Amino acid sequence: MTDPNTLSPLDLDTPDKTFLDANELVINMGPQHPATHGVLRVILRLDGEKVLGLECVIGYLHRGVEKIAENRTYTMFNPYVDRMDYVAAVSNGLGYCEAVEKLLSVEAPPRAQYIRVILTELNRIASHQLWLGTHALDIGAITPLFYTFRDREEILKIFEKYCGARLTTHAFRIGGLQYEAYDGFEKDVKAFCDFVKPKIDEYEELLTTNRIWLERTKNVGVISGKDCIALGVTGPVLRASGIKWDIRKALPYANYKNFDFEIPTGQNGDTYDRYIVRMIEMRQSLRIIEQAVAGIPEGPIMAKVPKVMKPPVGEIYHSIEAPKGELGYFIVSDGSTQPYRIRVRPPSFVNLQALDIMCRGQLVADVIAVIGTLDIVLGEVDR
Amino acid sequence: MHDLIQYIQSYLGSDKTPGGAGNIFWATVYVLLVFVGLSVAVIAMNWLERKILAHMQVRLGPMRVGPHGLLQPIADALKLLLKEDIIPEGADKVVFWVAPFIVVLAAFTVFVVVPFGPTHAITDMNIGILFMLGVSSLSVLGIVTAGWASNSHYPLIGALRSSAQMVSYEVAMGLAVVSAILMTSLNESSTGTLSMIGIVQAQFDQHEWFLFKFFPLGIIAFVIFAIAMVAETNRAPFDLPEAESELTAGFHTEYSGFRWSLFFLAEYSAMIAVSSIAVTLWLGGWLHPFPNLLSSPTWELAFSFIPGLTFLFLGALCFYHTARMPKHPLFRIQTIGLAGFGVVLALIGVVLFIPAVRDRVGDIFWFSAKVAGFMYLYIWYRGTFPRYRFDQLMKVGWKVLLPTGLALLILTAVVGMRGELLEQAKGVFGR
Amino acid sequence: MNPQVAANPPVATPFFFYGLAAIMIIGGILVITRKNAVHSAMALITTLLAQAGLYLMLYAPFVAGVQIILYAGGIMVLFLFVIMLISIERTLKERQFNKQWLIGIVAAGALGGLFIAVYTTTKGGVLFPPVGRPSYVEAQNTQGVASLLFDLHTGTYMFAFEIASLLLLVAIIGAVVMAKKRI
Amino acid sequence: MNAMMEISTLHYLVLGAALFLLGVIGVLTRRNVVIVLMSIELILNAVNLNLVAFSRYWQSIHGPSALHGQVFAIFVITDAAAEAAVGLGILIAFFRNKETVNVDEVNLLKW
Repeated sequence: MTDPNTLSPLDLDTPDKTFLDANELVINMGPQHPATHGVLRVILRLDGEKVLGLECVIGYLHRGVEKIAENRTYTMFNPYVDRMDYVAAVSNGLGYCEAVEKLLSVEAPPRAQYIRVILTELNRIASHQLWLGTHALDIGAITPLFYTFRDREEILKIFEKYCGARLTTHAFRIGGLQYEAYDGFEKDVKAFCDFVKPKIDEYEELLTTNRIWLERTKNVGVISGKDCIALGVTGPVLRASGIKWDIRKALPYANYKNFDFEIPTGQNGDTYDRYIVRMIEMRQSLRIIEQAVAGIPEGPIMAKVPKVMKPPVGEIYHSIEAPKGELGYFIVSDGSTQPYRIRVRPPSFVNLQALDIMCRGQLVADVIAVIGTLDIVLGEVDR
Repeated sequence: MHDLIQYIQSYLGSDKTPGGAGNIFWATVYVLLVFVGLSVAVIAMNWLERKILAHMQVRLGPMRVGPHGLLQPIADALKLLLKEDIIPEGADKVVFWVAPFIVVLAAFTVFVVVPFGPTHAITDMNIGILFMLGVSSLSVLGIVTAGWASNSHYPLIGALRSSAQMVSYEVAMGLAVVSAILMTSLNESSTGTLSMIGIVQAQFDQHEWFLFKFFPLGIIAFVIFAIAMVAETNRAPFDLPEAESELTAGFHTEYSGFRWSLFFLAEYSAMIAVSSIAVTLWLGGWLHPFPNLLSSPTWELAFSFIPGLTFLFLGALCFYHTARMPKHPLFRIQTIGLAGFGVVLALIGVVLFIPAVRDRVGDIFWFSAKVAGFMYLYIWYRGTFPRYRFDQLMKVGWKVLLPTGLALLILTAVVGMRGELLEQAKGVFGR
Repeated sequence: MNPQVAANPPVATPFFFYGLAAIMIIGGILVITRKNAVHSAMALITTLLAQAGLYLMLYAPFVAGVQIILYAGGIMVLFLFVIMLISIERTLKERQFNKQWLIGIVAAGALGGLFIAVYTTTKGGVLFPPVGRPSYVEAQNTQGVASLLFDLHTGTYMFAFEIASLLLLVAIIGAVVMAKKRI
Repeated sequence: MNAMMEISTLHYLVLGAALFLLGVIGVLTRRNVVIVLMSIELILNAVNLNLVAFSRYWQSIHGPSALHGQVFAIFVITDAAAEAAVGLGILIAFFRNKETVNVDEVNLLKW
């Protein structure tokens, strides 16, 4: 139990002076709580069950990733980024590799680009599946979790076959890929696409028109597009609020401009719209994967990159569309083999800011739903 | 000694419940039987829930302890009993102690009037259904005090939630029950009754389950009750008091070991209790399907075989899975165990074919089978539905179920008394 | 279903009466002496349940059922609810009895004296001599109560019953108005 | 079982009187409003006990349908429910204003 006085001043609605608020309750949700997705600690001020305001306490998983980078070479730091958003490790790797490539003025060969896109999009699906399972579990539907994990397993199998690791894949290298796609890679990916399409329908069957699901998610955790932009919120959360912003389209990286896909948007910016947006995103990712698999060119998989990387003095900011939003890497190089400074702009960390706005005036149960819908990964929030 | 035997035997031919006949010996036997049966049912329910839920969720469930995890509930119970008993700092020790017992007592006491058969009830009170509703409503007290005594925020919120929930849904539940009780009296021949046995008897006399009486009024009442009873027992999708993702475990967060297992026991026996109310009121209690239509001796005989056949089928299922067990030395004990279990089931099935037994267990079997259907529904709900939010739960209770229940009650009365009402109308407008 | 005519096995055995009476008296004493309001409430619940038992012994099963549902399951839950809404930590440390407690005891004692005086002057037992057991159809208790309340011809208390529903309505509105922070 | 051991109406009346006295003592001496309200419930229950006991006595004279006492007891229970609801509502409002539940601090109307 936290003493209310030690709380930093929350910007609360003016308290009702007519009555003494005998019911005001300060509750400490987490860091050990089944629904805070790891070690997030949320201090809630409640009036009965209504949330008056909340504050996130983070840092329980802080490992100093950015600081570690300053003592590692560019190549050595590559595996570390996998440990930030560990459910979307491939995306992290893509962002980092592309950022360093940009700094070195190298470009990965087309075949590498295609395989990168396939793996990243697969990982987007895996990340969304994990989100869906845990989000539904938070809202009380226990079954989707097992369905999504069953299907996510197939993606992890492909990862494992490709690079030997399932979660923290370290799949990409600066300048391209370490491994050539294994025999039957295309076949596996195609088979997965055919396998998972009906499965996504299955998830939707369980939830999309479920009355209780609708009641629990509609008009819950509403955030306007304006607020999203003000807070720097990105990813599906932003798109569900009606802003059509996807870095894959807006500032195309890798070879996303070669592919035909749509950016789903919502209107209300509530939890249900975010759910729908993510469901459509999974299908769009499948579309991208199918196009990419069909068009993988032959050729080298690694660009010419010096063994000892000494990028020119300068700084670079490169961002990609990770499953959770804009994942940016800001790298300052002093010309040595080690980066002078790396700053990561993790989507979860920024999106978490919106929690307060989204929860205010809602009930405790909605806080859970909103934490789920923000799709945060604490490894990324705390780095 | 002779007197005693005579006293014991004197009941056997009776057509009353042991309580009704005032036979203390048989009443004690029945109490023990119900208690043991209930405990076995809870244990079985524990295993079944985990297995069925697991299969709904594309996983296997317990597989390690015993063949197909059959011994898992026993292992769980053992673990709970051996677990350290923690009383949190600052808890009110006495209340903390008493609370689980209140819940268990409330959940078990209701079975005094549950009619497993025309004579198979501990006693038949003439306020039977009132007694059941009243005593089951006492478990709220245990939950509230448990949450309060834990001296912790989550249990307190859980307790307040659950008491509010149970009290609100009791209203809707009561209305549905009253409409069913009303149906006992809306007939030329029978008078109204609150007795559980009387209610089933009335369904027999009126040649229909109350589920279908005054179609669709009976079904609506049943649906109201079926929803309210899930809320009343704090099960998914109304399991807010113990909403895992929000309140960790609700009112019993601070409980562990034996006392926690009491809550567990109470929850499951309360589920069985409310299901038996539903079965008694709407599904014809111990009556087998079409009791009036298929009442010829041949049909009676056929129906009396079904309990035995069911157990034989279960035994055969066990043998089938024994045959499918991996042929590996490591699995030998498990295979033998499963086969043994199958033999036990088959033996029970064979015993159920003995005429003397056959005639007595038919009622109990049909009642239990109907209750088991409800238990399956409970598991199914849990696998399918997300959880309601508190205000939505209250909205459903007060703004949907309550008005529907009230309208239903009035409609039932009007439809039931239509003859008299028409008579009256004729008296006024007729001439 | 035949109404069971009670074959008059004596239900009202003195053993049960004295047991339940003892529970009630002890419960009552605990209600007024406990520091902690929750303990008081628990004691009161015990008292009420024991009283339901006494109602059963008085051949009033319907009242007993109502007692359990309404008192123990309804009103007492309300009490517990309110006790939990108001924090009780502070009241535990305070004086439990008010300043006029002596006067109160004296007044109550006087009332008790009055009871005893009435008993001795009327020779108590003469006023209510033990009577033969009523020829009693237990199964008709509920119907009997209902016929007094609702029946068109024998319903003496029909009007009072309707007034009671009005009272409850007023109580609902009153409770909401009083307890709600902002209406 | 001799006649002396028979439980008569009088036994119930004595018990009722004792409960009534306990309730009166509680109302007059306790400071905590919640407990005062509970003492009132005790008083009402004492009355109820008497009513049902009288009803039993009445039945023995006028036959089984003379259930007026029980009907009255039901009315008393209804009344108790109403009283508890309103009383506790007032208590909550009072607690919100003065942050106390002590009956001798209820002096807003005193001058």
